[in-house]
Amino acid sequence: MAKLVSLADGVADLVRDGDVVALEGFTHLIPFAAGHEIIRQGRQDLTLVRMTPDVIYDQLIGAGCASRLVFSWGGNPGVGSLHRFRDAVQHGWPRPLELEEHSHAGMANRYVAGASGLPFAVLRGYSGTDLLRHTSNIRPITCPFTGETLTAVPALRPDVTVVHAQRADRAGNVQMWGITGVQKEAVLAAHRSLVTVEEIVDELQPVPGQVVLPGWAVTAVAEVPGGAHPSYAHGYSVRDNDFYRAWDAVSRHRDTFRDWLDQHVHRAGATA
Amino acid sequence: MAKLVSLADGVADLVRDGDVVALEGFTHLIPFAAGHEIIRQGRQDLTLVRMTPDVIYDQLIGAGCASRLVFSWGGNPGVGSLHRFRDAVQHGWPRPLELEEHSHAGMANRYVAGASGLPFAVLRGYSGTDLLRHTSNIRPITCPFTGETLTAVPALRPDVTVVHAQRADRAGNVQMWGITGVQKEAVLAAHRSLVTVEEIVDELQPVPGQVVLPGWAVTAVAEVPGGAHPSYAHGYSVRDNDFYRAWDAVSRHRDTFRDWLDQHVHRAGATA
Amino acid sequence: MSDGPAAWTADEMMTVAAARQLRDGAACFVGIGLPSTAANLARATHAPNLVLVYESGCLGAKPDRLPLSIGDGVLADTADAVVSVPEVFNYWLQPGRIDVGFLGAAQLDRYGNINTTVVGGDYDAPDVRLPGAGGAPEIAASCREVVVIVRQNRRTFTERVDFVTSVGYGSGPGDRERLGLRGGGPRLVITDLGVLEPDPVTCELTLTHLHPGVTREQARAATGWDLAVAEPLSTGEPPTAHELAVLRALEATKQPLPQRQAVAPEA
Amino acid sequence: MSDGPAAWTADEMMTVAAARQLRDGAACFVGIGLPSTAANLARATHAPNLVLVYESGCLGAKPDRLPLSIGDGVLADTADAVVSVPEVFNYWLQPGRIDVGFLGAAQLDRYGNINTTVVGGDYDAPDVRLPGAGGAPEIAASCREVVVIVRQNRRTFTERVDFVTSVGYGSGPGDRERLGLRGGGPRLVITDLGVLEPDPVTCELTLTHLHPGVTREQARAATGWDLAVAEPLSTGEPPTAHELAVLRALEATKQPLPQRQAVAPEA
Repeated sequence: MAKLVSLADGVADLVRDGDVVALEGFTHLIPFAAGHEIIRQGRQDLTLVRMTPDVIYDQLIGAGCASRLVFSWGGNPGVGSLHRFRDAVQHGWPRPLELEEHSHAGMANRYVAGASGLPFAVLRGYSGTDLLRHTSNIRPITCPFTGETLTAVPALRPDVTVVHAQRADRAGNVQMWGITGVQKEAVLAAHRSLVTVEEIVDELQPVPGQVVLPGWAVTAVAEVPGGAHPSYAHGYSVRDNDFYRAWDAVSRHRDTFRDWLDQHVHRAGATA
Repeated sequence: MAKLVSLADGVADLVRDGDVVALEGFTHLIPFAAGHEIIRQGRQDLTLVRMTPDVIYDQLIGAGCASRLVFSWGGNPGVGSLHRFRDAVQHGWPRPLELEEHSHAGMANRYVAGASGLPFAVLRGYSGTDLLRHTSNIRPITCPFTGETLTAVPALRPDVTVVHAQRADRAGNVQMWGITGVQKEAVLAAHRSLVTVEEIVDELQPVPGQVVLPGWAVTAVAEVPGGAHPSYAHGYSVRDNDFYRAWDAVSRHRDTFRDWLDQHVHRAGATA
Repeated sequence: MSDGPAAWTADEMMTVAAARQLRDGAACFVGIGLPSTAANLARATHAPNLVLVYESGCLGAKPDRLPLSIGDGVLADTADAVVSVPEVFNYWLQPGRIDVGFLGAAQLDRYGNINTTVVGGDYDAPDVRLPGAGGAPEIAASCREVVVIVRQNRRTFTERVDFVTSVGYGSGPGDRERLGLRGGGPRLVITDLGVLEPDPVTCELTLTHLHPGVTREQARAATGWDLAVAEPLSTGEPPTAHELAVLRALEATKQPLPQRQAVAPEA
Repeated sequence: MSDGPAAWTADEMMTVAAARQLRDGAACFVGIGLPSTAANLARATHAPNLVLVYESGCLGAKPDRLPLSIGDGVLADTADAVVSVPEVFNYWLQPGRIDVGFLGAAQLDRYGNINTTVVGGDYDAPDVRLPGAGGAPEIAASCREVVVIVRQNRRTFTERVDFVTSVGYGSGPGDRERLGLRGGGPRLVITDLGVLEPDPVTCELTLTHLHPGVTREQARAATGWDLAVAEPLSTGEPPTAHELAVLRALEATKQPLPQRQAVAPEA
């Protein structure tokens, strides 16, 4: 059974310096509040894992929490580039950022392998691309029946995965719906997991399209209403597209970014 | 978009002598009516594929439709043995039945590989068992990252998969819920598919726990109310446990089986 | 609630003994029959938070009656989540998330290896064709521990199984590791006569408990190999009146056997 | 409905030209931006049964406005099915079920290879770090055909891409087969100037159509290699008034750019 915790306690207990950390959520249900708490608690030297390092990882990278990024697409969706991510890659600010780069299909299958207790996954992918030249984590594998050559990628096993969901009950059973991305796999692949939710309820009413993570497969749950903002929680909020657009200007320069971080993260305090 | 057809036309068009045929449904939603139509149309030399060849395959085997069975558990769930299956294996009646035998995990992953367009799947399975001695379709595979040895099984690609579902709309979008087993994978792994449904409706209302198969991924849909009997369709019928218990006596002897087949299948005619 | 002894059958004793082994909160992979009955008895008595996982994809099922099949609608209706069959094997069983796997056996050998495939003759021309593997090989491989429930007699408890469907300890110590099996293997074999446990050094199944009223000679006579016996050999507690009452109420939720010979025509 | 010509922008012409290429009933894997706009324009005009598949897991989405992101709630609300991200790649894209994959490009070479990763310098110290691969390598590999939508200029249309993110025809005929890519590769490159198609023999991208008002010299000047031109070179139809009206109504469903500089605090 998952423990019910505050966000501050959950991050303090489960996210440690040097950890491999996955914050997942595919545009929808991105755990921004938990990311901000990680920044507030000053975590360092993290290997950040995420298919789509968008604004949340721009913030963590700009705040200096990360030394490594494992990813498949880094941008501000529908808006443009991630300036903090680019600054780290191109100029090493605030610290150098090592990259391990994949395709979405590769990353998704790496989580699947992790969730499945397998050391690797097989896919038709990467063939002919220059991604192959830049990581040893993409290797050929031969089908033992047909002799065909396919591609193998190693399992992702984050030390901790953090996701946001709509609801949990008091036993820590987690319910999410709408676009649920790779969250189930990311949680099941991890050694520990923290789920922030819009609300904790007495009983989960079934919803079409729901994904339920049983409480015995989750480490801790924290009630953090609005914890996905500026991303959204289907049925609770809408995406704050203005925030994403405005982020382009905020993040473009180091000083405006630092001001934003100071005002909206460091001085804000945990919401739960 | 799937074609809407009668059961008789669907079987006539899609199931051919010598085909590899999968009728799936895990206790729930077993396509019995389609199986009976296959018997009525006198299909022969089929390779029958199914994780749990229970009463439906006992009937097809006893009727002489099958020359080969690929499976992982053959029994009458909660009741006992399949007498027609045993008679075919032990005495070659009404014709010899070649077996290819797997575990559930292996069969499920073979369908997953088929649905995924991969030639094989990897699992932790079969290790140390005598199943390895009796099929070349279970082979070792080495992880290219860790050197660990795991097990590979080849993809299942049935010529045709037949399943039963609760509902479809007029575009052939199929909706099922409750225990949905391996049906999605079995349909997507197949070259052709036939789905029988309790009813065809104008619009599919979302249901918690639903699996929806888009009409463009299904070949044909036939409306066959009660088409899962004596299995059941969650929300439409309950399992006829008496039938399963009574099947033990009916199927124990060749003559009582033939009488049953004659009365309840050959003379019954297609229900749609 | 009365805790006094009562008259009971050997099957009831076996089921009660199995139920008692399940700690509250554990995740159990259960098949239909005695395992499902034992797990539901545990859930209805000392282990209300036992997590029942059925291979049909039902996680955390809480049936209020005994399901007759592994795909019974009551399992889906009461589960915390219903997932696909590939998912239950790949995401839930294979990574070692399940604490206890329950298995039955048509044959069992002294190292806890299980046969549910063929008995006698050749594989291709067996004397008896059994249902086969189902989920058992991977349950036996991957659960943190395995509990086998099986009636004890010389036909079943055999020196060598005719076919290894599911691996216990292979041919002895170190075999599970060599085979890459990550679960712990059979921790208990619960029979209608008593309880066997693997010797911590040799892995050989050893009689450690007798059910009340059973003698060690009966147990040895019902075993097809020279059965090792633990010293001291203890005798388990009989079923309590409460355990029996709950078990019988559960059993009563099964539908009666059919009264008719005819089989219903298609709907 | 008026079908006469009207004033239009080069981007509008490009979007209309892309939309026209989509046949009704096809399954399209679409990204956000021009591909999504073109696909929704097609759905709103000649291809009402176009199946839109988004990598967020939305199959058969039918948005009534342009989604701003690939995970927009309107996609989930209107989809025939919402599946997990692993499933959309493994069960839907990889086996070749998708007819048309739409891709953009930061750089494109004469064999239709695409770069969306880094421009200039080394991979480890690039001049410009771009978003990277996303779903593109497997879209390029597995869809029955690929349509690239990209504005044409010498910076983008380059002799060699700095990084092969997604494979077109590699270094020429036979390369896709050698690499085991099962989809057909780029069938069309639609730009703001015209349309390029691979030569059936050499696989080299060849200018086959100009948009109205564009000259071949303009197209050649906007290309970083010696651009082959088909003979005869045809000129496409301008957008109809209906196409433009529908496209502009779709664009109007996007939210306006923010008026404020401050970023909203956390909820």
